[in-house]
Amino acid sequence: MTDAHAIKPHLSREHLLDLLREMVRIRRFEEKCAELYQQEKIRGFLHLYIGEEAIAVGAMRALEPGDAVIATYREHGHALARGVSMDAIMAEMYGKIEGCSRGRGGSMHLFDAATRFYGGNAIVGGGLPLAVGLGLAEKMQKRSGLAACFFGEGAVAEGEFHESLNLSELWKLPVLFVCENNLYAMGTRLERSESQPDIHVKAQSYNVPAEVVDGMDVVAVEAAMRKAVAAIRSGAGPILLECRTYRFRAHSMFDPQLYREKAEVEEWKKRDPIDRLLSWMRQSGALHDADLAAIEAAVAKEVDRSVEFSESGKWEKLETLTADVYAGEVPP
Amino acid sequence: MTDAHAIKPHLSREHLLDLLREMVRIRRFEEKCAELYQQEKIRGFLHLYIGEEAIAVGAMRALEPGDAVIATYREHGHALARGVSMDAIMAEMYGKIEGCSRGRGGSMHLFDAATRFYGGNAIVGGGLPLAVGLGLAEKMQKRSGLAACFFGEGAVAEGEFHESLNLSELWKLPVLFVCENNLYAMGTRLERSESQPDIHVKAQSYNVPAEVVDGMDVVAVEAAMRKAVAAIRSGAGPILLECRTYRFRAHSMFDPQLYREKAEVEEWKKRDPIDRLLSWMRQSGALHDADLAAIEAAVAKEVDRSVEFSESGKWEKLETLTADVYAGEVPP
Amino acid sequence: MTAPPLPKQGPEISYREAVREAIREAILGDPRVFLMGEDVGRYGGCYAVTKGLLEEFGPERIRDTPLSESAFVGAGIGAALGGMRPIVEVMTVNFSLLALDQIVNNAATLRHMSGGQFEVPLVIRMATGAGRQLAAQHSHSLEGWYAHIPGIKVLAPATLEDARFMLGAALADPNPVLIFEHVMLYNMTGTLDGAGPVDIRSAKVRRVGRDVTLIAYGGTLFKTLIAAETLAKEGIEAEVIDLRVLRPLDTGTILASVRRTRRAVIVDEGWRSGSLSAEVSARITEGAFWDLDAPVERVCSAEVPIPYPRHLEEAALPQPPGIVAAAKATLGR
Amino acid sequence: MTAPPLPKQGPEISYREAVREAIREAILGDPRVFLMGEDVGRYGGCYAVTKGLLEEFGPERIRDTPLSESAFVGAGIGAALGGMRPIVEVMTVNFSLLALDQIVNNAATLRHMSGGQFEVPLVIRMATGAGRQLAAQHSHSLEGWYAHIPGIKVLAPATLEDARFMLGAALADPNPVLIFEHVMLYNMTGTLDGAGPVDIRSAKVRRVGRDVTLIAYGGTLFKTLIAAETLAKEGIEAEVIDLRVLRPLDTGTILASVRRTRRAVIVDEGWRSGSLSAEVSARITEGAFWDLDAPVERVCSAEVPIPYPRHLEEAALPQPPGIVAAAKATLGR
Ligand SMILES: Cc1ncc(C[n+]2csc(CCOP(=O)(O)OP(=O)(O)O)c2C)c(N)n1
Ligand SMILES: Cc1ncc(C[n+]2csc(CCOP(=O)(O)OP(=O)(O)O)c2C)c(N)n1
Ligand SMILES: [Mg+2]
Ligand SMILES: [Mg+2]
Repeated sequence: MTDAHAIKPHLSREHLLDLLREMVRIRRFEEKCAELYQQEKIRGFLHLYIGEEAIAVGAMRALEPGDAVIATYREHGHALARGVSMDAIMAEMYGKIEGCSRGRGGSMHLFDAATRFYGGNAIVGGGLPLAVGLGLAEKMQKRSGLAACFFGEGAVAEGEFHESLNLSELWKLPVLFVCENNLYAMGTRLERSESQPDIHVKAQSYNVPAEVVDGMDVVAVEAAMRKAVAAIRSGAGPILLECRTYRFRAHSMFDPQLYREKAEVEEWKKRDPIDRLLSWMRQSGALHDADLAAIEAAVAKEVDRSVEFSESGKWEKLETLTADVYAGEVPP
Repeated sequence: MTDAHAIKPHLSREHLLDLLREMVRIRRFEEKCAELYQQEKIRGFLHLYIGEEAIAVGAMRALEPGDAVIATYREHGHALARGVSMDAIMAEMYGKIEGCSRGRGGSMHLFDAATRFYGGNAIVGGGLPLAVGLGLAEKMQKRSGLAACFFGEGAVAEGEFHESLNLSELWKLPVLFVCENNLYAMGTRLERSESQPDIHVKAQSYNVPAEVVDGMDVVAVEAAMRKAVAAIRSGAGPILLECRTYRFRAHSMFDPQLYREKAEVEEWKKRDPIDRLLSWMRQSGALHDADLAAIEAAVAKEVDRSVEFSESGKWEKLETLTADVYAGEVPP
Repeated sequence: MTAPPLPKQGPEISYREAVREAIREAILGDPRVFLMGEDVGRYGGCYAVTKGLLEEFGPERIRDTPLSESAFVGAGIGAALGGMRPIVEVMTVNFSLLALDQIVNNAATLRHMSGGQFEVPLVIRMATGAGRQLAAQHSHSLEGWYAHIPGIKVLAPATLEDARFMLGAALADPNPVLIFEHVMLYNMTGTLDGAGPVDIRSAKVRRVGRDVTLIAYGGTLFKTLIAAETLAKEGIEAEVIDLRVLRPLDTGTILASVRRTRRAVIVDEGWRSGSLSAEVSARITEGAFWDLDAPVERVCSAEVPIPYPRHLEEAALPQPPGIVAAAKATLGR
Repeated sequence: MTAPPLPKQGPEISYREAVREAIREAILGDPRVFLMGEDVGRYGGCYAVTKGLLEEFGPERIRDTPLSESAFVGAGIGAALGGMRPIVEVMTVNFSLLALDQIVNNAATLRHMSGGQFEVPLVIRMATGAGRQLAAQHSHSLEGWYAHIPGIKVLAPATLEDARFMLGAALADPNPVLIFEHVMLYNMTGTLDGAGPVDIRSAKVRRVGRDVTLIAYGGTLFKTLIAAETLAKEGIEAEVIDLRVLRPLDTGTILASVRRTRRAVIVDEGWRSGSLSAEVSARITEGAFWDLDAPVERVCSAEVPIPYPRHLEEAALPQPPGIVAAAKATLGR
């Protein structure tokens, strides 16, 4: 595991507050989403990231605007941390045209060209080849960007993981593979999906450097990411980061969680990444008395505003049902 | 590399002669096939195994009749060594109903139920999942058989390799994965297809034991196979053997071999598995003066007979074109 | 959604439970049968179909697989070759693309290509279809593609009876059989009184009528029956055919009906161009051209990756009003 | 095989060379264009299409990939998203099944699903079809499947001119475009005098006739032209349409011809059930039913994994005599 205190990023008070704020934004946003799901404002599948926020937040802070980001169906946190506006994300969850994907994608398909956020992919493992290609485009166009690709440990069993790591190392492409190992793929625990459960070990099969990170420690994640990003930008080729984490909520809103013990969930909740950062900031004096309340208040306002924004958003007209299937008019 | 002389199998004179005979059978059979291809008696794709005979021969000697075998489109040697009759194989190359697949498959699709020879698969990597399933069937039915699966090093880049090794180890299935690493996948050299060119290293990703074998040394292959087979039968789960070899001929009959130097081919020919066994037998006194000539004469006769057999074979009638697409009569 | 054609007696059972019972019966009845797929065990199945089966049958017979569609579908083929009778669950048709090579190039070819020496007595079940607002990557209806492949059979149970009994027939069949369960049917309830073993050869007339033949399957059957009721109120008696078996297609039942009604509408949730509806239309033209009083109509999905919002998803899929309109068009009304 | 409709002047060029020239022109003309695929470089391409290109353009522009269809097709999609104009070669359609998820779920959906923010200006080329005695796993004609997918365009160059110029049009198109090159066409030769840029919208009449419309594409076009000559000798003047573009289908050109000839035969190397021929047949029924004097006929492949022996392979595929017979059947002869 990376020692967060060894390779500390800029641990200014502002920076820590920023990390805290981002994690709180994701947490409160998703709590609101769960509520709105009960109210049937949000439909389809809804996969919450609660418990795993440190990864997206730590990771995005290490990226530049020119980098490309690819995530999965559990990507609200990534989109928020990357800078997609909460309004546009919430409107997307509502399916309104003000949404970041014009309402067509919903929770699993957030997209945003301005921040180079390439989704939002609902096929497990489906994003990895795209990331290889985005990295290839950076390299061939001699740009300094990289492609950061987030995926669960369940995706590691798919052939796409194997093919993508090999291809990206063969061509020394600027791709950062971030495995969010939350121990479960739906109801399947890591040991039942991987005969070698140490994900990072698999990088050896491709000569790809790899590291394990405590995914509940946002500072550790950011530090590991900065190191990896620097190496990739210097031309080292792809890197795999395995972030060990846990999802506090069900897989999706349909999951009765028969496959794990409540006690295990409670145990992991003790390592809540927000609490952890808070207590560390308190200890080190970086947190002032009013800070948390101020953040919570601002976030609550932002969340409320995003709901209002979405409520007053518009539905796409039926006439444009098939718009954008192609560029230009193409009859079926 | 396995030291052949450390774990020698029954190295009786009879046994060595048997190994020699099998390799010569494959060599002469395929030389005849190349000739028949020029004469347009054989059509489609024809992939010769010449140079790699030690692997199939060494491997099959370590298997039992109850084991299942899966190979690729480069499988004449495997079928012959497994005990499929040369007549039936040659008739298959001709496309006659006396062929081991009733003439429907040709060179790439040899099948034989009697010897549990499951093909003959023309999709690179396509046989690996089948082998996992055949191993599963052995285990679930509490039989003592295993599934031996042959594939090229090119197949290692396919997702099927990754998924199959993981699944078979997770379920501790009796599957022997034999990688025939002949350095090229068509015109693509190993270093351009694998970022980690040591194939056996990849087995670590799955906690699968692996070994490298000199695939030009039939005795070494047999020894390594026997060891692996014994371990698998004792319930150890799958094993990967990487056999280092070289194909002396073109990839198929259409290949001008622009991608490799003649000198490299000549270098490898010095390690011809037949010559190697011969000289070792000579040195150790296991080869009597008349042995080779006797074998060559018998093989020549067998090859000639297989050609006659095939020439006089029959074409499938057009009326049965769609027979066996389904069991029973099924309209389209 | 409820199942109109089934008599309302005996205990209520859902489509989901009917499939589960079918799996239980199969496992109890044949030691070679086992189930494998993603999250069929501990999770209880993505659509809760297999809930409780792991507890009842244990991990040998109910096998959770890793996310490796190609390997575990291929392993199902291999296990069938090796003497087992696997039921492979691919969570949804959307993910089956990852296993398509194994199905097309191995399952479908091995019997013929081996000269009849080998067989692949395998059943693959998968959920299909849209309607749950799951958007573009989770709403495919690709069973028509599978119906294109010689060597496999393709079933689409649209009733509780078929959900309950097609699996048994599929396992008894020595050919590889694919079963497509439409996601919107799992909650459908009704009773199974008098229901029993079914064939996997024939299409069935689910409603008798004389004015126009409506042909549907899977998730569109009940929409089509609803449309038929609407038509009846306007004095149009539609005959409704449930294809049930998508490969081989029971052309005889289709043609017999169309020759009587002289009009046909095909309802298919696949995207219109190149969907199974096209094959049915072509066969009607080939077999009953001289009996037709109007061109064959099709009601299919709009040619768009299925969008997330409910109103757009509904607009993209076949709906009763569209079926009614198409039926009327064949009657010049 | 030679290409009858092209004037025999200027230097002879093969279909293979025409495709190669198209690739060269594209790479020379746009720094964003590159080619990747299995053995396109050092080997020179499985069908020798790309021979010499690595030497000319170097390994940045001509990229040999490992055997990883899903990853390198997906990488093509990603590279297109990232601003490149990739030409991805999948060696043959048989192997494209391994990459189908990437094509269906990413290439085809991203523009729509992202609300029009992203586009995938990608070209995927692959060889298709049977005729070389390569047996069941190497003889598929699955372009009809691809023509089912909204969001992609599908081309089938059947002439030297289209082989030479469709690629340029495909690269200029901001949508993902798939190009299917039939394996039996690569050796076809002729001249390109007067040939120039082509559209990728329209079907083309390759032979004018008044008695029956024969509709073909790719590998069946020249068989169909041969059949038309035979028919001419018997006094039947067949019009031959080359679909060229399989998605979107140019229904207008088809219907205009059929309305004149009142009879249609579709020739498609796909297995009959569920092939593209069914869609064309359904559209003719929908658009020209009242003009038809006979049911639409189809000449397709037999529903069997293509067998290895020449006589069985020939029997399994559409051939001129079958086309002639079908055409006559529409004329009651
Ligand atoms: C190819 C594919 N197979 C199956 C599914 C269904 N599915 C959705 S999420 C999921 C679990 C993925 O687990 P993991 O990769 O660990 O990510 P996590 O959900 O834990 O973040 C499964 C099986 C899918 N979406 N895609
Ligand atoms: C999935 C797939 N992709 C591509 C091909 C075309 N192809 C046939 S053999 C071959 C090379 C395979 O190399 P390797 O696995 O090393 O086996 P070898 O031929 O060297 O024995 C290729 C690319 C194929 N048959 N299947
Ligand atoms: Mg997980
Ligand atoms: Mg090789």
